[in-house]
Amino acid sequence: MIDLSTELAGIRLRNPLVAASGVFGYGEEYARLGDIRWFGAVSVKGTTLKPREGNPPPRVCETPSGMLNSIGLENPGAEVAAREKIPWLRQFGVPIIVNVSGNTYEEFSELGTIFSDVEGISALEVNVSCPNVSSGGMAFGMDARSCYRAALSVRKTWKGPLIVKLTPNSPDIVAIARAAVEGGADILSLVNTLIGMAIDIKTRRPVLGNVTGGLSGPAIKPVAIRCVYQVAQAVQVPIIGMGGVSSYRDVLEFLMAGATAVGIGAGLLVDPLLPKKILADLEDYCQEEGIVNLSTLTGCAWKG
Amino acid sequence: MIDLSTELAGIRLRNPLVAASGVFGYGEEYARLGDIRWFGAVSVKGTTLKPREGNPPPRVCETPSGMLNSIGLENPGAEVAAREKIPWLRQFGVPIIVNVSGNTYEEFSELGTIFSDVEGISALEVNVSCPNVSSGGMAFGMDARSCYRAALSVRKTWKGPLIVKLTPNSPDIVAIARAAVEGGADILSLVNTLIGMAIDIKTRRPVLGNVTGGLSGPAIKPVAIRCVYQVAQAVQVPIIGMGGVSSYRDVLEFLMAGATAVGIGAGLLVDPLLPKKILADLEDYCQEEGIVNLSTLTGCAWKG
Amino acid sequence: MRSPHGNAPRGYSEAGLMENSFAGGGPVETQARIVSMNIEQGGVHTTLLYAPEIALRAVPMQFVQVKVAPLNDPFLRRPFGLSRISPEEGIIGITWATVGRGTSLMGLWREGDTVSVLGPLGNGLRTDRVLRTNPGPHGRRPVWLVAGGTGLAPLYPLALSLGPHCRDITVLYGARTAEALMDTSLFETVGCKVTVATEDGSAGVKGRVTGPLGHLLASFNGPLSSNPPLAVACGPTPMLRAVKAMLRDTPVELYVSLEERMACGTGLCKGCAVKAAPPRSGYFHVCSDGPVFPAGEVLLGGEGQGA
Amino acid sequence: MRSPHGNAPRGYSEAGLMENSFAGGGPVETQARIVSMNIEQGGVHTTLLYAPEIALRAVPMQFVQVKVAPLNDPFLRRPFGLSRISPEEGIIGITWATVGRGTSLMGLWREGDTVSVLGPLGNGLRTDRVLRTNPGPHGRRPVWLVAGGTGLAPLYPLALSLGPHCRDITVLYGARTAEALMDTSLFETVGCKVTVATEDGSAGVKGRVTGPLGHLLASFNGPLSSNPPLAVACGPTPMLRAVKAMLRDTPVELYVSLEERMACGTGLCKGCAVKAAPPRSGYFHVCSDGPVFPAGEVLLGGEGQGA
Ligand SMILES: Cc1cc2nc3c(=O)[nH]c(=O)nc-3n(C[C@H](O)[C@H](O)[C@H](O)COP(=O)(O)OP(=O)(O)OC[C@H]3O[C@@H](n4cnc5c(N)ncnc54)[C@H](O)[C@@H]3O)c2cc1C
Ligand SMILES: Cc1cc2nc3c(=O)[nH]c(=O)nc-3n(C[C@H](O)[C@H](O)[C@H](O)COP(=O)(O)OP(=O)(O)OC[C@H]3O[C@@H](n4cnc5c(N)ncnc54)[C@H](O)[C@@H]3O)c2cc1C
Ligand SMILES: Cc1cc2nc3c(=O)[nH]c(=O)nc-3n(C[C@H](O)[C@H](O)[C@H](O)COP(=O)(O)O)c2cc1C
Ligand SMILES: Cc1cc2nc3c(=O)[nH]c(=O)nc-3n(C[C@H](O)[C@H](O)[C@H](O)COP(=O)(O)O)c2cc1C
Ligand code: FES
Ligand code: FES
Repeated sequence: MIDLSTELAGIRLRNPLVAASGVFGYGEEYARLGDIRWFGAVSVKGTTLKPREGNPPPRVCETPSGMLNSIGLENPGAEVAAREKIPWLRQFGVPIIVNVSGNTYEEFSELGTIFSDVEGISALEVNVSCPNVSSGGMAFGMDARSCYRAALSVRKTWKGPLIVKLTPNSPDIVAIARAAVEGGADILSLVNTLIGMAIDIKTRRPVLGNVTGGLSGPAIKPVAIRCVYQVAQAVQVPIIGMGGVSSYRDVLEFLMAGATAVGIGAGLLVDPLLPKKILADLEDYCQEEGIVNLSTLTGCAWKG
Repeated sequence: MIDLSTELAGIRLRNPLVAASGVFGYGEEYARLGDIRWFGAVSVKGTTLKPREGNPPPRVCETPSGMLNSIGLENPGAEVAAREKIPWLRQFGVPIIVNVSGNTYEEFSELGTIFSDVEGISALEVNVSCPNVSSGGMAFGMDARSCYRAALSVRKTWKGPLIVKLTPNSPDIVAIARAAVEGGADILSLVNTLIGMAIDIKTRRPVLGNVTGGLSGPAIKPVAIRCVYQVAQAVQVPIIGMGGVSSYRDVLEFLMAGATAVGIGAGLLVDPLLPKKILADLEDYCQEEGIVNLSTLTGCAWKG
Repeated sequence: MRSPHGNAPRGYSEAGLMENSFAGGGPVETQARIVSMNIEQGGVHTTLLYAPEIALRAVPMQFVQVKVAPLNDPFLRRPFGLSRISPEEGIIGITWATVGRGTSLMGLWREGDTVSVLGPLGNGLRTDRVLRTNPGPHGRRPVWLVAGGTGLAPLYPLALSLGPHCRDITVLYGARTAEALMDTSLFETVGCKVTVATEDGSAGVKGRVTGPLGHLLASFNGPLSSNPPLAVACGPTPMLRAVKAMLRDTPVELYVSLEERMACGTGLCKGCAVKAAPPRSGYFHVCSDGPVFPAGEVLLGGEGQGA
Repeated sequence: MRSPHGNAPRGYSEAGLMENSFAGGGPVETQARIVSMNIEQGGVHTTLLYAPEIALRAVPMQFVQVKVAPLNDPFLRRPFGLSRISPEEGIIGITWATVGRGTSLMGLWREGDTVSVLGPLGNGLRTDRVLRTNPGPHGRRPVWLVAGGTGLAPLYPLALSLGPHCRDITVLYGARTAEALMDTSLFETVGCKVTVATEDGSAGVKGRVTGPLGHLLASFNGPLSSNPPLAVACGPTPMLRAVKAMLRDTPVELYVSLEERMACGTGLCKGCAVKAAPPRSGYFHVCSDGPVFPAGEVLLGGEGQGA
């Protein structure tokens, strides 16, 4: 019997696959496309204190082996999420991660307070790495001090497992990771998107309404693997690795680099059945390689 | 008659295509594959004061729409370059850019001195962005102060056109670009490679002998375009844009983002005839669009 | 055996995970076999695909998302409206123009190849709904199908399914030149009246499709208010905007089928935003709220700006 | 017309740029048509390609770089040794095993497709050079071809071109199991003696190829020194290392054909480094200095480490 399960700071996951924030909404759309139970855990859309409309279109654009998005955190706000969305999502029995984004440290604290009252949230994920909003967002994740303070702000009001999600745009992700852990992170998520843009040569204008956007997909996998490999050796907390997963091979690469769980972002947009296929392939792989617990692979690329 | 020519700080280029440093050696290999005159200018392999063996293999690895390299500046050293390589390359009448890399500010000055005595060098390109060497290299390009000093160090000894080549791994490429210009740069090259890595899931070890490497190719184009777009609006000097060019469309995208010339790196490794094909396609494009001077497109995505 | 790219479809049997891919009657992902590839009048391709699950579920004006090539470039699927829906044969069709990297690659497809298709997606326009909104006796209310460019293609399944019920279907179809005109004979076969307009006058009426639309509108002046036509427009945004403007102060009920850059096509990413018309604020999503919208509910690119 | 991906081959006519692609007799890039795709014994594919310019220029043991698919993923070309060189027919062949993403995609190739091929690349082993190094009368000096896995394939053009000159060619060929064995009959047709070894003993001699090599060496003990054989080894690095070790203190002159991860395959990038053996320092580059090296001049992965 092959065991794909894993554990993130006390949260049991039936398998290491996590729906990355922003490609899964609050699960409603996905429920029509596949089975939410295929995931070990799900991270909901980046949620802000107040509802947000998001950025003007176009919001997405394909790039070689990847995509740009400038959604701009379109979401119904913390209250609706807490009252309607999360209670609905609970029925699937899959650990729920609530991804939150604030403009100020105070907002982060407030978000912690709001979600503390909601049942069935396994962890809060602090998004200090969103490149698509003008204030807050990635700014917090670019230097160690503000990342520490953002983490701490949530830590003060939220007593459950705390995830901090890091940006690969920072010059020294290891330093930022350490600051996040000092600020109270029990788990780290990495990476969010790289900042990129595209120009439409027909219109001679930027493709995206918001000019720049976040680059994700297989194109960024080498950067993401490098970040996980470096951070995993520097901190003690478990890591949700992500960036470019489109097959079981990518999942293995993240695990070997040091991730405990692995997020699927843009890959889910291309193929909503991806988690199901990856799970089947991981089982076959473990069978062939004689691996009993998949989680034993974590960090094997550097653990020797 | 369509005019593809352009000018970089007084250097006349017959067309905007530049062979990027590191994919063209000193031209000897390329001469067997194609015609060096297809390029508007050529940038030779990163050259150091002393000869270098380079890093242990494997040194290259494919990634989705890109590649990692950890060549580690294998080169015959400044003396051989100055005495043998550059004099040979001069015969083609194509502007020669010498890409130089130093471990210390003093080395940068010394490189400037050595190449000042060599005829036929159109510009020196200061590589403050190589991710594949343990000392020097990218370290200089990660913060504004050291980039400024590196530029200044060459500026003191080299009187010709000075190019500073920037890294996309820095958190604020606009600040670094400004510092490079203050330090004396007449032209900026951007971008060098992003830091990435890959793990071989069969051996469960990093693929590259040097563990991490530089990511280039179409995968990074959105990051490169964003950097050019931001920097071009902030500085007055011309830009050689590069990162992921694999067709005439990419060249147009870089020009529209604000580049005056466009480097071809990894794309040349896949197709040594790429410059020839791109030139033909650019001519057709100009014909169809009624463009007389291709250089008029520079920056049109933001010039309005 | 694992699939070569780790993502071909396969059963998954572990207890607790579903045997079947889908909970309800939602979209399916399927490896569809290419039954035929035809280059048609107007330079477009029509590709017929054997995808019985999709053919069974689809309603007119829905679309599918096609993975053009197996690896990561092109990365995203490409959305195409359904130009054929044949549940009996298990076949769907897409009719597409070559515009960029993905569609160029589609030109290399061959009969017998399989491609991953996800669908049916979007709301579509259900015939029963169209008919329900018909206030008069069935078949009395006129239907106007207004198309530009490849926008004609997805209107065919709609015409086909309305055919038996509506005796009065008019197709107004515009293109740049005669060469760019797609074949309209299928529409004629199912009893539609077809009027064609070309910008250069090389075929049909000279000018844009709004020309014949104006005439139609004028000719309907009398009966219009008692039996207002239902119009469905599909084509480039500027055309939709013009059609909407023209029909704004008339009793004609207009639906528009929109295109927007998409990533998922399934509602997951919120990428395909289109501005909601006042008094609503915020955005609709073309792939999940649309692609068909009552014209009054959306702002069509630029519409209402500066207002 | 511009090519769909902006990079198909075409003429370029502006004055000052060359009419023709290449200055000398170097490698060419060509859109080669797939003449045939065969799955052969041992599970490998042999693909014959119509590429007359390459067929004309190639010498045995050279390789080509193949662009598996037109867009950017897979990005790099894939290197394959030439298993057929037929200048008369304008045909080259590659014989390849399915190991990863690129080769999986190659399985979708069909007869009539065209793929971009760059070559011939590398030094190869010119028959005249091999013969020149033969000190005795032509054809007297024995030739040993030692192969592991798909390493057998590129030795065939060498055997074919040596055939008329050397009467004594021995092929020693090792594989894991009988099923993994490629067909050796072509070698027999051109007069080679073939000995096969499988690790599990399911065909031929049980064990590795070094077993029969040892026997051959022993049997040659007498005449060896006066007429030392020339050996060419092609296969996995561990095999090459073992063969090299076995032949080190003998007069047998050994050439090894190396593989290393490559980007360009043309000498541009310095990616395919292999350590030079002392007293030399630094690296050779497999694609431009090799792929064939005198065994004594290179350190084979791990060899000489810690020494
Ligand atoms: C719901 C929907 C239904 C569609 N139905 C059809 C159809 O039936 N027949 C048909 O020929 N086309 C249809 N399209 C448009 C079709 O999806 C695009 O032409 C196709 O994706 C272009 O792919 P490419 O790779 O060739 O172009 P790319 O190389 O990706 O882009 C080339 C250019 O095409 C335009 N473009 C790219 N993606 C889109 C998009 N999603 N929507 C609009 N423009 C785009 C942009 O201007 C871009 O610069 C539909 C689009 C949508 C959203
Ligand atoms: C000069 C040369 C000649 C070759 N001749 C042949 C031949 O005649 N027949 C044949 O079947 N193969 C040959 N190879 C190996 C062949 O190039 C690889 O098997 C192929 O590139 C794998 O492509 P892929 O996309 O399927 O694998 P990938 O998905 O790219 O990689 C899968 C695995 O294959 C291995 N691999 C990848 N690239 C190389 C490489 N360049 N060299 C060695 N191992 C690699 C790695 O372990 C990697 O993890 C040759 C290689 C070289 C350098
Ligand atoms: C359309 C889209 C929306 C996203 N929205 C969010 C978000 O709201 N919050 C967040 O933390 N990350 C967001 N992300 C980032 C992803 O969660 C993930 O970190 C990133 O895309 C890298 O993974 P991938 O390459 O698998 O997509 C978004 C990504 C995409 C593609
Ligand atoms: C194999 C290789 C070697 C390189 N060596 C150098 C170098 O010596 N100096 C330098 O400034 N840049 C070097 N680069 C970076 C390129 O010049 C270029 O900036 C980068 O690859 C992005 O362009 P691309 O995506 O077109 O490859 C190298 C790139 C590659 C792929
Ligand atoms: S394209 Fe993703 S929500 Fe519509
Ligand atoms: S592969 Fe580039 S030099 Fe050999």
